[in-house]
Amino acid sequence: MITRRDFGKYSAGAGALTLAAGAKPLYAQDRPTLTIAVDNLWANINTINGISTSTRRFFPNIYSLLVEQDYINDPNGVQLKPGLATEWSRDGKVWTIKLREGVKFHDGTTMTAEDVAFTLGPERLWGDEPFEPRGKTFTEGFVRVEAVDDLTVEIETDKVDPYIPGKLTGYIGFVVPKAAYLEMGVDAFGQMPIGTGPYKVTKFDSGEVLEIEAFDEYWDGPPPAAKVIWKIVPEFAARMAGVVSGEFDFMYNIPTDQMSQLESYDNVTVAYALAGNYPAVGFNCLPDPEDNPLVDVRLRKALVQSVDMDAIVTALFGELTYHPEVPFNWTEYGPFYDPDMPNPLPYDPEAAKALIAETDYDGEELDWHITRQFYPNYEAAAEIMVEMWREVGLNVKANVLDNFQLVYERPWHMQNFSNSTAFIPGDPYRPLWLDWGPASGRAREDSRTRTWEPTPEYLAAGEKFLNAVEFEERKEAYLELSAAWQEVTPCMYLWKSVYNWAHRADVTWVPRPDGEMRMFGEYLTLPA
Amino acid sequence: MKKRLPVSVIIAATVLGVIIFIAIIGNVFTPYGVTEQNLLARLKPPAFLGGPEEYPLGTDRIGRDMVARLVAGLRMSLLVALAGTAIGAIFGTTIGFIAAHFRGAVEEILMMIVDFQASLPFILIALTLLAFFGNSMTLFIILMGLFGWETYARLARGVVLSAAAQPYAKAVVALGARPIRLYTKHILPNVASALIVQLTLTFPQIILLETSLSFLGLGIQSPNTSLGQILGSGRDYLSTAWWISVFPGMLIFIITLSMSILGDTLRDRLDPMLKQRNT
Amino acid sequence: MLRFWSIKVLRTVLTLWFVVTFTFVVLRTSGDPMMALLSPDALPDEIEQFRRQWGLDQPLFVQYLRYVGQMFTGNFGESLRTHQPVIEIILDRLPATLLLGLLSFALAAIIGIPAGVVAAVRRGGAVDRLLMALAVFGFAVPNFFLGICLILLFSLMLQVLPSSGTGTFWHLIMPVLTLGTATAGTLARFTRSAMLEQLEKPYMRAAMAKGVPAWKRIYLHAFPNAAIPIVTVIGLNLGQLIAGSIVVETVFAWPGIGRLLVSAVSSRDLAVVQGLVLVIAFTMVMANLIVDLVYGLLDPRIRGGAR
Amino acid sequence: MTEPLLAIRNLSVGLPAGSDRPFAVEDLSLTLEKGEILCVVGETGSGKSLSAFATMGLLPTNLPKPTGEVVFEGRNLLALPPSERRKLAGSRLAMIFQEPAAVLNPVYRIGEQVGETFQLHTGLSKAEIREKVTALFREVRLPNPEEILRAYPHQLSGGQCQRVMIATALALEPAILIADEPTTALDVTTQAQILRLMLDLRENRDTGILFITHDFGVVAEIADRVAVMRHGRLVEIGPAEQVLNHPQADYTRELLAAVPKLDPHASREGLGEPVLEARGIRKIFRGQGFLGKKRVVNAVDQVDVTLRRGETLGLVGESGSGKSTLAQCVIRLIDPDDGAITIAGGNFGGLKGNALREARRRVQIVFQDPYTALDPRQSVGDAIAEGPVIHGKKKSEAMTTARNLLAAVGLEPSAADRFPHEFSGGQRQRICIARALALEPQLLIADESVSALDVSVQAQILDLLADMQKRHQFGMLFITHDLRVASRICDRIAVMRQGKIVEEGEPARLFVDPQQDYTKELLAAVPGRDWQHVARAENG
Repeated sequence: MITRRDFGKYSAGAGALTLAAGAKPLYAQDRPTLTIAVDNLWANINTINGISTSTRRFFPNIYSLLVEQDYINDPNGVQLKPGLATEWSRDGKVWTIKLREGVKFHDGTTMTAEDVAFTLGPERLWGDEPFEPRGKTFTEGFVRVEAVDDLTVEIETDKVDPYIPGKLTGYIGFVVPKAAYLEMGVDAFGQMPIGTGPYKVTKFDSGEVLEIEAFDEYWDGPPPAAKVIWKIVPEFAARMAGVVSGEFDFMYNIPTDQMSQLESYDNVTVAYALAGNYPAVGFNCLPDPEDNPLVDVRLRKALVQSVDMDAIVTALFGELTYHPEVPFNWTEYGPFYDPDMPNPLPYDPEAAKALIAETDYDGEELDWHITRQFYPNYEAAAEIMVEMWREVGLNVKANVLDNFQLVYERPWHMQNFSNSTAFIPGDPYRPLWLDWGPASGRAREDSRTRTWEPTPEYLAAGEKFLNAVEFEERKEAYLELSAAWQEVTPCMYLWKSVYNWAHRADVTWVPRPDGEMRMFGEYLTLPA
Repeated sequence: MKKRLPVSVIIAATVLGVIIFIAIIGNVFTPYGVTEQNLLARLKPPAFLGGPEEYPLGTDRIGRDMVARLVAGLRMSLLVALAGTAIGAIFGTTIGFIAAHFRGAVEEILMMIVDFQASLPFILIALTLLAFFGNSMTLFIILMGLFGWETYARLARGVVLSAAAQPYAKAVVALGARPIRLYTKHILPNVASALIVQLTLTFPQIILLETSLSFLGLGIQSPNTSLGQILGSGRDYLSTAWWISVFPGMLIFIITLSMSILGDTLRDRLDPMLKQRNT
Repeated sequence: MLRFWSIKVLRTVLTLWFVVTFTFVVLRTSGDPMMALLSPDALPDEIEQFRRQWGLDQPLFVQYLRYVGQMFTGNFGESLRTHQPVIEIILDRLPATLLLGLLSFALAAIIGIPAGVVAAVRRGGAVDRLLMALAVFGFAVPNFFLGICLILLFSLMLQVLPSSGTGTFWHLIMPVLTLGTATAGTLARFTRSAMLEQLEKPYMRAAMAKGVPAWKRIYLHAFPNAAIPIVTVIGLNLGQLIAGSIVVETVFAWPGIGRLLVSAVSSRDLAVVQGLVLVIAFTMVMANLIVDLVYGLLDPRIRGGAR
Repeated sequence: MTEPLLAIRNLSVGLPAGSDRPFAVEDLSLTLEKGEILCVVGETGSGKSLSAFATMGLLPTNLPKPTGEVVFEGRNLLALPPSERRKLAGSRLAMIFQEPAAVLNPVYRIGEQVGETFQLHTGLSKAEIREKVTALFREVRLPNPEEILRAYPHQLSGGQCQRVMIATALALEPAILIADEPTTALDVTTQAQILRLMLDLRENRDTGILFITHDFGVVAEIADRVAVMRHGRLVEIGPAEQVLNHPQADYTRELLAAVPKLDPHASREGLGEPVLEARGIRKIFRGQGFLGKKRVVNAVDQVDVTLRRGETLGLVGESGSGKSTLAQCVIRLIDPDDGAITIAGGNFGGLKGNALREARRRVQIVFQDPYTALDPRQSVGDAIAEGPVIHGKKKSEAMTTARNLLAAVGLEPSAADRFPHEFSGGQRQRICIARALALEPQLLIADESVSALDVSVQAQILDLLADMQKRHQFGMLFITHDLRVASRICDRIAVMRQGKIVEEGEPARLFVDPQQDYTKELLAAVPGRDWQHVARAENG
């Protein structure tokens, strides 16, 4: 375990360094440029409009979060620690957030409570016509965000919400400067954003490259690299060759089968992390198309029971990851996790055949929409699963499509997606309620991604869950909610995602389950 | 004036024959289905490199028999190329005949459409349409059929114009034949050789086009497979499991080489212009 | 002559108009571009807001007129994804592709044309067979396969060339080699057949009767005549180069329009796709005009005015 | 003079395996003296051209090396290394060819091409070369030498091209000039000029000329000695007078007998009603000239033609005179811009579509080149039967007709099942005639129908046509550039020039007493016209 003291060189004594920011650090000239080979970037770098796995990798280098998950000291990241917010406290439905003093934005202005209130406020996230409309999902229940003084912000919710600090570790916790944002407009800001992170954006071309340069007035001290270049190299062979030959310092997305090959090079270290994310096969439970055989829950359960997921995961990932037997019973939820929970739908082809026999299903083709090369190994797993289904008499056709638009274009019976567990650290709120609840894209009537209609049992359990403030109460509601969901089985979770990286063997770097590649602080040590 | 066929042509024709034969009945020899997987035998090298005996050419990333894959891929590639070539040739040739017959405005308009098609690299059209309309076998075959039609149209128009100027064509007109008789009974058989030579060029080009599209993820889709798809799917494994892409690559090369040898010989033998000159 | 060129230019313009209209209609009828740009769970009013912002709520015809109208002012619209002007995005990438394309073409010509000439002169011999087998190999090996093999060999194993990207002379070697190989093969084959045709012409016999040495007969007499049809295939090969660049740029992370096209297509950035299609068509048409011009310069029979 | 200038001894040129005979040239021996014109005559495939190529070292590379000796200036050329041989080529031995336009390199200016010989074999400066070339052009009587220097081959006429070639050949005053059918592709008046040039050369420069031709008229015009070849062997060689007038070999006699005589006769009696009446036929070709200038060519300009049953009207003229265009207008392969055509009493000029197709049976055509006039992929029987089938006859009946016609034109009826490439040129022309006659037309157009044939075959075809005409009584429009041929078969002859008929009349009158200068010119240009002792009035 690396302790904070080892990193004193760069990150300790933040305050002192901030005060000395006027004087250029002595080693500014010696700091290296790091090049990271990535498989893609995203169209914009707005904190909410730009939400994606690929942006999360570099966001913390540009923006800082109000509240941090401490992965250095807690591998599950449940433990929170101050970020731009130094203290937080709740009084009923109102949370009071105290902000760090003297934090500078890249444009030289100082962060104030106004900026934070704007960041979290209705104008940007949850009003009538917000700049980044997707923010609504993450700010459910917000009724008021207000700067009460220069360094204090109040958040009021419609019911008691003990999880606000946890929510601030997510995308909404990245703080943007109000004035610059309004002046540039959301689109321009998304191309050349301004944050309080250790690096400032100097070049962004979404199809090509992102270049960020050291921002020495960073509130936690100057970062270790003079410049970090995130360069798109679509072919794995080129990324691999580049890392081995030393052209690139980092790369990510290694086909699992190739990890051992990369590891065999002395100058390369392979790192991986089990991500807070589960790829899944979504089942369309609605009569749309009208003759959708999957409206029958027995068929959905048969789909689950006829797949030997453990064998697939072992074949494709080896020991890297595993298949979670019971939905939502996931290790990252600490006290909610029960290792002995029985699996109601174990691999059992005979049982699956019996279930199918009970239904009207007569070999109709089930169309499975899959996004091309989005989730590592998904297509390979799909090819295997299609065969396993064929063996029990289920006729599934895997349809690999270019992007999510095509995936969501109906008709289809099954589709791919993944659920992230990260929102409230250590709490199953996001996957169980945010992603499936009545306001989610999977349930909302006007949503393109609608696949199911929450049952009364689910809704009732959900109500209970949301109102639970104490852990026991919440856990009980969680079990009810999960059971109600499993009654319907609107999807099948495949495995816990693996993020992997390769980097120069002479740097020490700590990967995070959220995929963030922090090129600063306790996460990165460059050779002297 | 019958010359003996050069050895190279005999070899090329034999190789092609064997390849077609394998594509048609090859699956009889493989104990495994195309999609049959053995998760315990993933990425096994070919038997002659020490892999398991039951997989003579090894297995792919999800433990499917390479022999079975290659046979199926070969069949699909040949079918797609055949369908594409046939559609393109028939369509293009018809357009060329129409342009050559009517001349004037009809010819101008048709040739402008030909110019339009020729002004866009075909892969650009294919890429865009497949991405925007979604990939289906029907669209794919139609697209492959659209590939190269403009070459046939130009070629057909040219050869028809020159054939129609030949005295034998004039003689047939003078006999009182309808244009349709002239074109189908006299000109078509005489320009066919030029078109056949073009066929031998288009055929491998379509296989290669499909391969490029497979690389971009827009080729033949699973559970179907093609040489290009196998080749593309193996590219991440080139340094560890080269056999996945090298075998289909070799097949593509052999097909292309054989076709071009045959095409060259056909050109020398059949080109009516050359033939007239030599007599 | 004037008439000849004005007809050519008119045809060019009509072809381009056809390209514009065709791509516009096809792309706009293929689905709603907004769906791809917004996240799958975007709210309906969010979608509506985007549509209005981009004028996609207007009738197709109005959109078309506006698009064509803007085009005349050099405005090809804005990228739906990044909101930059399309023309800027494309012009930013074009030089990289042109550099790659021209160098590849030069390489292809330097290798392919002499190889074709030698093969023609040694017709039927072992040299001819070998060269032609190599030529077929050149275009039968898929670009991406060759590219990846080169990366594995030169970047991973030998570590003498940069694996991807751009910047130095060394970065150019592998992409140019990959892209040039196929064209070299095509050119070699075509040059061979063009040369064979010329070698049998009566004037070659006359040159021999004059006592012209063999190499002079080939390079001074046959080749200039064979060059005329070779120039015409150059125009067609340009398309092959652009097509190849789509793949090669992806393999080598080359920041050109080929890669831009792939990303714009997969993200359904309509405006960029339209702009690119038009720019590529324009390049092709212009190249063919230039080829016609060169053709005229090379062939006195055309230069004389009688077409 | 002990040594001849050139001595060919026992020359044999093999053919590749699988050819119809082992040798193209077999055991050929002949000599050429200084200042002598030796004509080598022979029909297609006699090996005359290959002998010349062997002498020049120009044999195609796919042929085996020739054996025997070709001794020139004491050295055996066949044994010389290629570099030595190349030094002689173009300087001591020069050659001119049959297709002058194709022999010039299309991408270089004339001056560059002629100058190349000097560059290769001398150390002259550019200016000196230019000087020399201009002088040469004057010698071969090219107009405006300066302009021609800068011109490209396509801008010159065939005759001019041949003069350029001759100038090139003469550049370094070679001892020997080999001329391979140099006038065959040229008009008769141009031919006469080139032949004149050859004679001058022999006079002025003492050049030894090996002149290859198939035309006895040409031989009679210029030869000092004549060598007759057949199937690669020398049949007869001797002084011109002897070979032409007292041939020793049977083959030579046969050949000479086949040469048509310039023998004007009166038109035949008993001709039937008019079968063709064409009035005011006009055809204009519009071309696109330089910088948008329009080029208008009056190909056929207000021509009237009438023809009666059983009559043959000869249409003579040089290339470009419009005679073929006129014929194609008459048969409606080209639509005339103006004019009325009546065939066998029925309107033909104004018909369209089905009516035209139906009426086509009344008029048929036989083309010049029998190799391209038949569909190579159609059996001979089908080709002949096609016309009747189109016009509604049953296939089996049409095939019977075809077999009968084949017999009538002198071929085996079984030939019906074979394909054109299995026949010789003369046989193919017979098939073409049979095809044309299958529809029993009232009018037959023979468009240079015998021009591409060897002289012996030519005679047979002419006889066949005459014979058929006697049997079927069709009117025949006979187009030719060869006055000898025309005189043999025609009842009337019309002379065309620049789209107009300049003079028309019975041969007896036209040849004896031509009214127009152009007709006189044409007649004067016929090579060797005196040789056959034609009785005709001197016309000053």
